[in-house]
Amino acid sequence: MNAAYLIPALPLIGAIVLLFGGRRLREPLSGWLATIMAVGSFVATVIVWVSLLGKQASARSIDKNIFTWVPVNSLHVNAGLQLDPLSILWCLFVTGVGSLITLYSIGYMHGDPSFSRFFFLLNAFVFSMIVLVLADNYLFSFFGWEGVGFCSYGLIGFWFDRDTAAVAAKKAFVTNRVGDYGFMIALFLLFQHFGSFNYRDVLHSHLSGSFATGLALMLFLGAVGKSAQIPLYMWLPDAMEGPTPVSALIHAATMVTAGVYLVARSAPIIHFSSAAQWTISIIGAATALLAATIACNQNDIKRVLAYSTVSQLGYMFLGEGSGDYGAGIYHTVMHAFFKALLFLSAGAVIHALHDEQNMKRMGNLRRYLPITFPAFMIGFLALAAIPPFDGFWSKDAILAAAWHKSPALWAVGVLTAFLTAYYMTRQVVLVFFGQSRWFDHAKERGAAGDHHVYEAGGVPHEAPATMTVPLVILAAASVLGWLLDAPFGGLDFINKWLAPLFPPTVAPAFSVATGTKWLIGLVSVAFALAGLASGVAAWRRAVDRPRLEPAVLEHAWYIDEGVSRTVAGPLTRMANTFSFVIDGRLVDGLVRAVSGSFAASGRQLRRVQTGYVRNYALGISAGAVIILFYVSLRAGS
Amino acid sequence: MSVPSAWYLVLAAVLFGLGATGLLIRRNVLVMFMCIELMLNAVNLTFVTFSRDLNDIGGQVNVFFVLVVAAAEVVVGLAIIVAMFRRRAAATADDIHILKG
Amino acid sequence: MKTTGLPILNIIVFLPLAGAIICLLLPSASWSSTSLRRSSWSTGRPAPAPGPVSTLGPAGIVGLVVALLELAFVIFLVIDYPTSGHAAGFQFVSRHSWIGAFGIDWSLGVDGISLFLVAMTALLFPIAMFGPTLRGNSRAFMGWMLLLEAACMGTFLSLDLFVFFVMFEITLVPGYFLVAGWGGARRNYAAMKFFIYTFAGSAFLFVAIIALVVLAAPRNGGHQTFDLITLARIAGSLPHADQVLIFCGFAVAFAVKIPLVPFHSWLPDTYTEAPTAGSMILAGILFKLGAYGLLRLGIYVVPVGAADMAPVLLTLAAVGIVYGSLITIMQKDLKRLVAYASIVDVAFIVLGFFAFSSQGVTGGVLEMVNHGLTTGAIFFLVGIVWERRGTLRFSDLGGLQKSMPIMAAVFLAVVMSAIGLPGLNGFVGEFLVLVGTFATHRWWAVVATVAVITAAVYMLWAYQRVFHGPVLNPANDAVADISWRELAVVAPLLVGIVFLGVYPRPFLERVTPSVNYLLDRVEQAAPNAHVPKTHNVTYSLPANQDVRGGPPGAAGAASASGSGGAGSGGSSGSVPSAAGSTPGSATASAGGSK
Amino acid sequence: MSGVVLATVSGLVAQTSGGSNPSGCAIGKAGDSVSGLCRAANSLHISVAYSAILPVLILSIGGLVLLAVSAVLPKRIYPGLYPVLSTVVGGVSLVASVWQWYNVPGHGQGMVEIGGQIFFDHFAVLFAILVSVAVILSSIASDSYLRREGLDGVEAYVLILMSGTGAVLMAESASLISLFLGLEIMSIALYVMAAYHRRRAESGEAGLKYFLLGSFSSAIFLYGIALVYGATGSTELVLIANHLATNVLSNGGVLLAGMALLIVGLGFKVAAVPFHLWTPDVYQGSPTPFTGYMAAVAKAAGFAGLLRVLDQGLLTQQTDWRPVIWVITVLTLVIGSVLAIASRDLKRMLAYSSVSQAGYVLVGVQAATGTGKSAALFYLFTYTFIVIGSFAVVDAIQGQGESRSTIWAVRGLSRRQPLLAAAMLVLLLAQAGVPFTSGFLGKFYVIQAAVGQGQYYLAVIAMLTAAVAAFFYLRVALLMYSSGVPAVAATTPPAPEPSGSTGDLPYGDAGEPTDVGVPAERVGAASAMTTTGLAAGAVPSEGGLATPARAGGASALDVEAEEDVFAAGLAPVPGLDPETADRASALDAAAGDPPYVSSTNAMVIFISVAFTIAAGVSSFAVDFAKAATTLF
Repeated sequence: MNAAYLIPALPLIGAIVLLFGGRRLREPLSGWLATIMAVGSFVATVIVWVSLLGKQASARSIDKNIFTWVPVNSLHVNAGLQLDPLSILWCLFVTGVGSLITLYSIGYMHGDPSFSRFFFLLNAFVFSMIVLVLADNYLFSFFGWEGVGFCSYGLIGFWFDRDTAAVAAKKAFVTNRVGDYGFMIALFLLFQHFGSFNYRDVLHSHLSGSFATGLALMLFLGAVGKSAQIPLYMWLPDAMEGPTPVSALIHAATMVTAGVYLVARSAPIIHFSSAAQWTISIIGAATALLAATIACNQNDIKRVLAYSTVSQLGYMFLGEGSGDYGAGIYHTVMHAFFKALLFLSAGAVIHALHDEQNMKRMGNLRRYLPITFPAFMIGFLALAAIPPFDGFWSKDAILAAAWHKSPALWAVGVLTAFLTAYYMTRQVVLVFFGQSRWFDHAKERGAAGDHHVYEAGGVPHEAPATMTVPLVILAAASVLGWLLDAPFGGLDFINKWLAPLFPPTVAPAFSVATGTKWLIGLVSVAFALAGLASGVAAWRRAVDRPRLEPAVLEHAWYIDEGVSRTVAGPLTRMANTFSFVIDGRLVDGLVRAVSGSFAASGRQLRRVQTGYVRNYALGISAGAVIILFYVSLRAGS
Repeated sequence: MSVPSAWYLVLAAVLFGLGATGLLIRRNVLVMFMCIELMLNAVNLTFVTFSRDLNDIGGQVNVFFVLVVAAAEVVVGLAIIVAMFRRRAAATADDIHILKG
Repeated sequence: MKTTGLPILNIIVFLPLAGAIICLLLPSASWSSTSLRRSSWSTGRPAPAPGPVSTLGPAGIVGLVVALLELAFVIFLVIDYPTSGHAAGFQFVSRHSWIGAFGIDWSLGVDGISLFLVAMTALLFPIAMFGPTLRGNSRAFMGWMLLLEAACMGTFLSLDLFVFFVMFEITLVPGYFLVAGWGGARRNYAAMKFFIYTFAGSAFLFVAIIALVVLAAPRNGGHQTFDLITLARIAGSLPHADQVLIFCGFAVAFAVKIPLVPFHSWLPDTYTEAPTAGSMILAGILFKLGAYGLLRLGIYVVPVGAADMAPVLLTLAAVGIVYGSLITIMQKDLKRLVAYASIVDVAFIVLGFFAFSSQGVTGGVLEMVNHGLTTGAIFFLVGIVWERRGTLRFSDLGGLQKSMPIMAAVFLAVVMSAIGLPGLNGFVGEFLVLVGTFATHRWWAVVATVAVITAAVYMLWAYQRVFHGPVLNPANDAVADISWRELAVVAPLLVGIVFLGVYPRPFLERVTPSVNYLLDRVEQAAPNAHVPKTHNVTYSLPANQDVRGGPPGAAGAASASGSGGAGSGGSSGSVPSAAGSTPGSATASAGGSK
Repeated sequence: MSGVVLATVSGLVAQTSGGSNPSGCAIGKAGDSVSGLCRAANSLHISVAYSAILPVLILSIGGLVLLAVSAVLPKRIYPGLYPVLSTVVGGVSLVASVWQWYNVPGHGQGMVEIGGQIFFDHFAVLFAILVSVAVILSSIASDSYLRREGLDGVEAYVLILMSGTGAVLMAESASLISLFLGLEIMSIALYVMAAYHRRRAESGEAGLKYFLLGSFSSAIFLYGIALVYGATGSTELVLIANHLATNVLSNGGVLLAGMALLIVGLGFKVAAVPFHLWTPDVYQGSPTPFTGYMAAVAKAAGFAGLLRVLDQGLLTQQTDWRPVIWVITVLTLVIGSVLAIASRDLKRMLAYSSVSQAGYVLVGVQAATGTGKSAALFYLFTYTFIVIGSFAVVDAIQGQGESRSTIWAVRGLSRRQPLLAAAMLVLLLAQAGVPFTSGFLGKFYVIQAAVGQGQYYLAVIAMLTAAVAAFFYLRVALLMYSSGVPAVAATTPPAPEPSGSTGDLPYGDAGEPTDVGVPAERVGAASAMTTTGLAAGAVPSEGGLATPARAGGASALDVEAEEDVFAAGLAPVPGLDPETADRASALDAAAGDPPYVSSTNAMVIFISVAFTIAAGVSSFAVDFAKAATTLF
């Protein structure tokens, strides 16, 4: 099965070639190279997948050791691959969606001076993501984990000359690092307890409850950072500063699901701790709701989608925390399809309007974007969970699991579903329906010297084929993808596929009565439709509805500002105090005081050297007297 | 009746102290120099006293050495003083303090 | 050993010294010909009417040849270093009586711990000497640099405490003159502070070494000796309190040199003011002298004291990491920021050492090398920015990526190494240190791990303020990108950074046996160190290097079964067992697995 | 003052006292003075072991011969002859000493000769070698100085030889009286040497001060002898030691008082705090080569006496004197260094530094062990070369009339005289105690002695003081190697702007007349000063020069006032010494002409540096010093 090596190797080769030779390859060529490598990786994954399919369910796991990475006595870490159902599943959609988005980017990034840098980072990202999911131990996964973080940093800050992009990139990396703190502590715990990082060693042990809780929560902290959950979600909306394909690939479809992957991978640890399970599901639910509320009132087309991503990731964790890992993963895959579709469509819209992202300045675009519009609509319906599109099925599975866990969690989920439908409707209405508001703005920008817009005649145009082809493919996937794990007719491929990884000992099977299932499905559809209807009702005519757009939501509950004020502010002040008061004045001051005291005492002592003989004689006499006094004490005693 | 040797020693100590004090408080270089001579002679007295006490001739012989040395010191000292004050009117020790600090 | 006959360690120490002397003897034409006052001893900054850039000149050629020859010898040494049999003891030992009256030998040897420090030194010196644009007197510059190289090599290779101290101290002189002669505006202040601060710290080392020797003499049959191995054997029988005090003496000196946090205030001034080459060497190598001393003198010789004081040093290291991070974040000058960041990095080294776990110590050793590569590269790159722009204040910089994209990429790679991105060297070392520390001192590691966050904050913020953002200052608009020459100079460092991150195994394979051996000794001598029994590796020692005091064969201890030269063999300073002692046949497996 | 006569007579007379005083016999028994005299008369026939006093004889006779030769020769015909003769005498003395080294009686254990007055042992011989070397080096070094200053003549060399005689006698003395004689012979010659420069007021002042205070301390010392004599009944060290070892003293107070006064007297000679007050003035005022000689020989002889008295005569009382010496040691170490920091005059700085160096020797002394003694010996021996070499360099820098004497005079020396600067650098580093110099090994040795006695605190204090001291040595080194190019004031360098006016303030090593790269309006004053300085020659007039230099100094201070404590000494302190500061600046500006290094001076410097390095990297000097005391 040497195709396994090709899965990471091809994007790696692509990245290396682009790193050193990208500037020579120039425009379309480097894009095509990256695409070919990504597609090749996808093909290799498919080959591996097929070969796995041919095996017994229990034997579907291949280990490939590449080399010994860090050997220090008992700490022996290999750079090794483990191809099992979970990793291959992830690998499939990572490379698949990744290929499509790379292809799309050729068109989207056209004309950018740093064209090849972009594709280097994309290929590096795909490589890192593959390592993350294919690694056979936690530490090597961490390698990929950080690698995707780095690529994310590079891609968010791709347009480095924008201050906002630079800040967002740094924010993303640092926030992720907070999560990594947890991940690293988890790694230390693993080593201390097991003496190994290998999934094979770690995931088959019996753990005590408290240790499992600690370990699971630390792992989850890592996942929270990477997957933008409360309290570390703030970086994701800002990450929309990156080029739109990046938002689609990294910040919607793949990288942010790494946390979901990690939790799923660690399921055998998590199941020892109900506290951890509750934490995961509650945080998931809370994030889902919070992000959905914020998304209701964003004007930036990508920020809406970003908050929606945060919200949907919350669903996934809700599903996993509720014990139905299959549902969470199902939703992850579905979400990858429709969210990538939505982002790419949004990218097409932005492309068409020459980098206009404010939805209030769009409108009526359905007439101008014949392919993008239906694609976006499909994505919208999938996300809004309108059957029979993708989102409905996976969300339904999660809600069922949540119901099983606790009706309260389910209620939060349903409310979120309502909000989801509402804000997506708002977005669709504002972008594709109503008045054409972009025209005036285009003219303004043209007058303001933005000749690019002016020369284009101000009329939006559909994107080139490299961009639309992926749209079509993803749209198809969003319509039909749900069949991968449909809850009827024995179509639950994903569940069956993953069954060896989540045996009943890890994820106890639960059953929700068929009637209840129907009821849950109907209720969620009802809420989704209600959200859709209210969205149409509210936004069909108006563009600005201040009463529905309270500032508190526009500012995301002021959480970002609050954090800066309560955490960042004092921290900065403290650092300032440390560096300029304590370090500058106290520590260094002490040193200078000591040295200064020598100089000063030297200056004072010089006064003793008066130059007068009698004074010198006095000094000698005084010394003699003192010594005589001392010896007289000794003689007396 | 003989005077106890301790009296001589005390006298010598007092003389020595006087000489030292003189050196400390007088300004005239020659006087200071004489004070040093006074100290040396106080030591001589001490030597002689101890010599008598110990019934040892060595102490008395030492006195001769001290006298010789004192003479040599006088020669050199006066030469230096003369050379120094040949170009100055005043002859106080406080006038010489170019070197200080 | 294959290199019998070739006194390779002596060559490594004396070759640069000879080069330095040759440089000083060269005719001074290379610098007096140019306009006198401006060129010689100039500040090394791009002055308004820039001082003439020195061409290589005869001194430069000598320096280049010597430095490269040195590198070749060191590469030869690394290749020749035995890996089979997991050699743990000192190899290539060379010993000659030096000052017999004091029992001082000229004694050199290399083990897995010092091997890569030597290699890093040999690599970094030519880069520092010929990478940055040199202004001013090239003859003196080359002379000082080569002298410094000789002293650094001597420190790393010495097996005699006197030689160690002498070499350790002599590094100050070239360091001082490099800062004072080629430094920035406040160079005099910085050089003086550097010299006096570390000199004062050495006072304690000096007294502690002498105290150890004097106290050990009666237990060595009245023979005073400075031999490291002999002293290590004897030190265990000293009174407990003495060992602790001696260790404290060592620790203070090395804490100043490293520097650990309350003793660090000489560092930012010195590094900021030093010329680029000076900063590279100071940060890359001179730091390591202290850390290496802490390991070699502190832990190896007086493990009881080290074990007793470990909580203090661990705390200082952990505090240093947090405190250093906080300070670093607020710096307003790129070079100063990098200097402060070094404080954090070296605190990791200390943390790893005093965790007393093989992962921690190995990680610490790796961190030493890492920090040399990374900081060397970063100071070099900072120097390039400085040469181009003449300023390093963040407020003056920004948006440089536009005009120097390749530079930005290289810089980012190095920054990521400093942050500890897996796949680059920084991560492996940092991770090993932390995982090793966590195994024995959990809460210190928990605190220290904060650095993974803060390092990202300050490094990326710095990177952002230099390379990202719009170009606000027109001077940043047309800055020449990194040249091919500079790229070629920094390339070896980048290769090292990537190689050690991706495939550290060759490194770890050579270091681990020595570390195991060291820890085995700590475990034997100082039960209070609580060395975790995680190492289960065989290693072998050359004969006469067994330093454990206990009877041979006690409790699974390794003892040279040849045993003829075991124990007191290497002590009194007569003519020794010459270069390249035979590897002891004994192997030992210490401890069980967990 | 014939050495022969003195030595012989002292031998005779001491024999009388020694012969009359077997331990304890005097007390109570009525030996009358007549019999004492008779025995004295008899002992006129005792044999004098001339081999024991060979260096003394050679040096003193050599001095007399020199005088005689000069009387015979027409005046000023062969001025170059005297230094040669003096060197030859020193060389003969050296050879004799070396011969002595291999012929120490008593199987190398040493012996008391000439009626209990003279020790003939390795310790004494080592000092004889030391003094001979110092005589040779100083004779060579004095030549160019004396000719330059128009002082050449035979007297200087006679004085050198005579004081050398006294110094050797001190080291050889086995009784307090011969110690006193040696001290006086040495001192009286040194008083004259200090005052030797007739035309310099400073020289006369130095001579007078040295004389008054030296006599004062001699008197104190003598009183100490008298008291010890009274307490123990003898002045011979061996007898004193025996007496103290075998008897319980009835009058311990007298002995202790005598001991205290002896310490004072010898402390004065070695310039230990608080008896050091004369040192800076005398060192500064004396002719420079003589200063070097003084610092080497007087100090060494003083320590020889101290070691003889404390470690041989009063070793049994070490519990009494060690605390005293301990305190003196610490004071000497610290105060010497601290004062040197504040000092701006080269010679004065070196004087304070010699105070501080004496502290290290005291560390060895107070250890009161064999190691301590050999450490002290080693330190003194190596310091002899260092200090004579240093003052030889200073002499070269100072030039005519010792006019360039502040530390700023060395600025840019590395450019004008690279070899001289390198030599000075080595000597400075040796004094700072940097490895691979003899200074380092010396410190190493004394610290070892202290640690061997468990004196950890003292050891740490001593080494920390070395760090403090490193400052002023390095300051000079820095000035030598600074270019005179003003660095910029801003904490970061300015952008490369064409005009270059950004903050080119003199800084740090400033107080310097700025030359290149400074805006013209600022250069104006300085260059005016430069020309004036050149025109005015060595001694600038006051008015024209004061202002610009002070301005430069002040601006430098503004910059550094805030934090540059470490660099503080590099700028002149305003108000303290404006005269010297101004003069220094002006002279530095005028220092286009490199200092003239005469070939004789160069020889001395070379020997000093070579020895300093050789003794630092090899073991011969250590073995030498160790032999001198292990056989003690």
